[in-house]
Amino acid sequence: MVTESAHEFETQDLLLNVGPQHPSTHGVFRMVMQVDGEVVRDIIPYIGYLHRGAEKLCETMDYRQGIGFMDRTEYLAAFNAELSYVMAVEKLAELEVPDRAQWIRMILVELNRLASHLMFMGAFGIDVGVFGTPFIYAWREREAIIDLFEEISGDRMMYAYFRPGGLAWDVPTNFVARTREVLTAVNQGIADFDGLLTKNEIFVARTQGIGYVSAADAIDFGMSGPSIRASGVPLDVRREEPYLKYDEIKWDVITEQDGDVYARYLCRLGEMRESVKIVQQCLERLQPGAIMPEKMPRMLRTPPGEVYIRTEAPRGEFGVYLVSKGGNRPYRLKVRSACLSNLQALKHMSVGQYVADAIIVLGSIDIVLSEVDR
Amino acid sequence: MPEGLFGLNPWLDGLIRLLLIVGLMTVVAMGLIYIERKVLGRFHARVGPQRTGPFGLLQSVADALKLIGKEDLRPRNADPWTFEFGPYLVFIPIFMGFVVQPFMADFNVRVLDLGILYFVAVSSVSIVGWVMAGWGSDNRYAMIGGMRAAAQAISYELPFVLSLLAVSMLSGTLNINEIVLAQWQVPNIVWQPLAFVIFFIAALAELNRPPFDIPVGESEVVGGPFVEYSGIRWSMFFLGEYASLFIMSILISAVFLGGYVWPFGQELGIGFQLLLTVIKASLLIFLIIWVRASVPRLRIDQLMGYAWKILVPLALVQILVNGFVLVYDLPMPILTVVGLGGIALLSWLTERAIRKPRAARASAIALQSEAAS
Amino acid sequence: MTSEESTEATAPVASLDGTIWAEVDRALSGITATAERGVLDVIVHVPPAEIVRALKALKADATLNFDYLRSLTAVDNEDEGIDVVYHLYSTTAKHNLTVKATLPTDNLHIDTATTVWRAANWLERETAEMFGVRFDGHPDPRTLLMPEDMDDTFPLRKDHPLAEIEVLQGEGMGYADEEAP
Amino acid sequence: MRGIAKSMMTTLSVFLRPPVTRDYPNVHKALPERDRAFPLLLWDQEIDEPFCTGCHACERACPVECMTVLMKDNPNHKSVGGNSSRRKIIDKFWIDYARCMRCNICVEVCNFDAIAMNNTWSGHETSVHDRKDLVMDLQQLTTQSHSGQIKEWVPVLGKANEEPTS
Repeated sequence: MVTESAHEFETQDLLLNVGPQHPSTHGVFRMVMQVDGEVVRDIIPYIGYLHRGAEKLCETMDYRQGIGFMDRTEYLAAFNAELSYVMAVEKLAELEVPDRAQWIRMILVELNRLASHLMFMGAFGIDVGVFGTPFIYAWREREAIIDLFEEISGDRMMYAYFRPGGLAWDVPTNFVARTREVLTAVNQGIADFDGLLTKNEIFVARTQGIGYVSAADAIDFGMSGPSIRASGVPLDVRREEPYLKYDEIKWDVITEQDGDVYARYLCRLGEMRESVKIVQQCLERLQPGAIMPEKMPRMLRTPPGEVYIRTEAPRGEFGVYLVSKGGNRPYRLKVRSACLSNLQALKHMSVGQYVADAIIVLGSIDIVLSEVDR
Repeated sequence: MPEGLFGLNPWLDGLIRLLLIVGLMTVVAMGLIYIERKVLGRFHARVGPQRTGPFGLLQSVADALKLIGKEDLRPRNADPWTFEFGPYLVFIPIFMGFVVQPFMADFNVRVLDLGILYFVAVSSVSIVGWVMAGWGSDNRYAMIGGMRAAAQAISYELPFVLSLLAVSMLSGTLNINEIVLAQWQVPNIVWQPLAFVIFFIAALAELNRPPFDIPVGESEVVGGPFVEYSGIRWSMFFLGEYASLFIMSILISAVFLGGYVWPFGQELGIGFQLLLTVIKASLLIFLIIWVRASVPRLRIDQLMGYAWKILVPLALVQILVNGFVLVYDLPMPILTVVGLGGIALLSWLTERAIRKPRAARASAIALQSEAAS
Repeated sequence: MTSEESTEATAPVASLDGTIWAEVDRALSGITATAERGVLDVIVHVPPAEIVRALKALKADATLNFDYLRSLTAVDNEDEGIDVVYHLYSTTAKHNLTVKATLPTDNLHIDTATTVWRAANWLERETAEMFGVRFDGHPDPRTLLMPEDMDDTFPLRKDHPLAEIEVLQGEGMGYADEEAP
Repeated sequence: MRGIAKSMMTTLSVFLRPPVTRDYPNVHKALPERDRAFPLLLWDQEIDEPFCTGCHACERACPVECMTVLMKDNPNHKSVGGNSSRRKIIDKFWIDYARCMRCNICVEVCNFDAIAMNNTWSGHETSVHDRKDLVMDLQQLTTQSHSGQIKEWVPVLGKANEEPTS
């Protein structure tokens, strides 16, 4: 700390470049930290290393071709990203999605949320410094979920399975039984994480009280997802503007009051349990039926108009702003990335903390760089 | 040391033993690397190395060959002397610590009357090598890592030495062999459980093992002082780390677990004594790997605070209690009871430190508002 | 409302009854705002010169309380100018609003919204580099996703071409920068 | 310390469970039939020619433009004394696997069910030293189906299962 005696004993701050290739930046994020000893005085984030112009590319493609690009926008929760996109197209084209497709979408989206949160748990555990253990625990259960996705859609990450109007093809006939198996495995995984981290004194000491962001600040920064709910703001699009069938089943919005890194961890852990509950209820409600509307045009065209669709992706609000001027392709497609907004608050959260804390604050907002940079 | 091995000149004899031990140590360290990877693999629900040789047994050999074959790089701006000599200064003191390790009766390199003092003095030299490596690399991560290593080593030297002192009070000697022999009935861990726990924690810190691996913390300073090293110099750090792991577990088993005498007495043959030592050391190594697989890394302030605010006072209390018991000839079980009570206190203090969610620190808030304005 | 904006509203004008337009209209008294009904939210058109005043009024109004900036972006309408689009949300009253300001192509200046929400900071930087919209008074007007020196071309404008796809197959197979084998 | 003890018990319980990893290059996971690797052309075993008529539907629908298709008159057509009913047939076909994003659209738009995604491990283990080696020509694309190595899965688009889901 620089105090009044700074002039007598002059110290110089060190600029520490973290990333774009650093084990804890979760991809190609770069930040320049100005450190005074071990204390961070300033952070300058640099993003854009993974900018691929997905928005521009989607403007040149018809609605079906764009789905694949949405997968790549949010590769850890590709179903959630697809969902926003296809819902935006459906809204503009005024398509009614059959019930069965909606339930299946909901199951897949929640399973993907589980997979994504598991990934968070693993990567965050490594950031905090457990050698490899949480990562491999996360991978174990995520593998089960991804195997299920592979059996359904054929691909492990880039599903391209949701289509405007419903689903590309139906789920396999053993879908319900397989999903139950996966849920059992995931419950074990959640229990393992709970045992490994939640009560561990060192983990608690490392995560409590750092990276604090107040509810007012979180709203002002436009944070969303678990990052804002950990600050005590019950902002969850699933509850506030229910889409799919979220208003028909029982589930809770998990909030924590402390607004620190530990609260964000607990929030995600709680959400994983909620997701398991949601999937179980969806499985009970799943009925045979159509998965696409009766009359689907061969080439989907939308009337002119614009819509901003928001859904709750694992990292927060994933918004798709779709402007159509008629025709079979978007005129403008804007992806509202939750990570981008959450990442803006990084400087606010980490200044004044130790270097090691800045790393786990970055870990706690769970960025996916492909979503930040698009 | 009355008579040298094979009746040779004591110096020659010492040299032979030292060479034997250096050779042994290298093999042991390589074996430990394999074991750690294998055991850690099981903690991670995977299998560990398996593709080199049967069960991956040759993994360390493959690693060593790869490291020897690598180019020995030196950054252009690095200070040549500090950079090149850093690894030696890490490596040599660790091997020197080996001189007093008691594997079995009469078979260590030298039995020194001030064995513990020698060990503590020599092993703490290696920190100079860490700082040299950190400073000489001309890398900011390395420098932060080196500074962290120095701060950590200096802090944890205290509880480390104090808890050793508590044991030597009980045995009345600083000679490690005599400490071992004094435990032929009851190992020291029974009388000094608190000292054992403190020593174990401090040893983890001395070894830079998790949760005290902040100098190398991969997720923050990406290897700390080692970040610019490659090839053979890097492998020296690595070898040194595992050699010291082995030495430290031998020391703990000798000082606290009765070394080669307990529970079968010292009449056992040399082979059995060695086996006993190795088993005890292996259990300790397993424990250390187990801890590594389970705990996150501490932060620098927490790490320092833990040493100075919790471990050092408790170690001093242990010494005080030992003094009382020895001076007034009180019954020994008092020590056990006090020690267990001390462990409970240690546990309670550790939990108390985190019981309530702490608000963000005032300094952090001040900086936040400064940055916002 | 300028004449440019009225031509743009091609969607059938639905009734604004039952929406929050009445409240918004009251909050925006003194600002010439017009509304249309979007697919989900009400879309309010505000002249660019008054945008910050309007956004501040929307945020400060007790019943509306638009305290959350969901998204800030722009749409290039080619000759009709560039729309800067703000998607607002109220975390207390739970309602949405889309605010649009149309900038003429020859004057792409608008005041920054960072004084209203800090969330606008990066979003404006992105919009600025992608569309060439200048946000006057922005505290940190660097590029966000693009390279630092790329300030003369704006990738998301409609006149910005896509990169050529390199041909790796067919008779003239080879990379773009290589000669065919 | 109790929390750390709990953590250690958790890791110990994992230590005692069997490992979950596979010895990958030796043991391959069984792939589901829907697995999507890279597109392949299918072979009409009855007439002994590819199903593909070179109609360019997949080429036009491909979002990443990874395909190049050239058609020719079928030398085996009935009108010239052959036994095939295909008037036109594929002449040359390239798919750049390095560019393909495995979106399945080519399979969906194909009117002849002539293209399918590779659902065997051969489609996943495609590493080569040069990017150019990932451009597959007609011969490479049809070999697998010709020799009967794949059992392709062509999705039934937008139709519900006939069997109930359990």
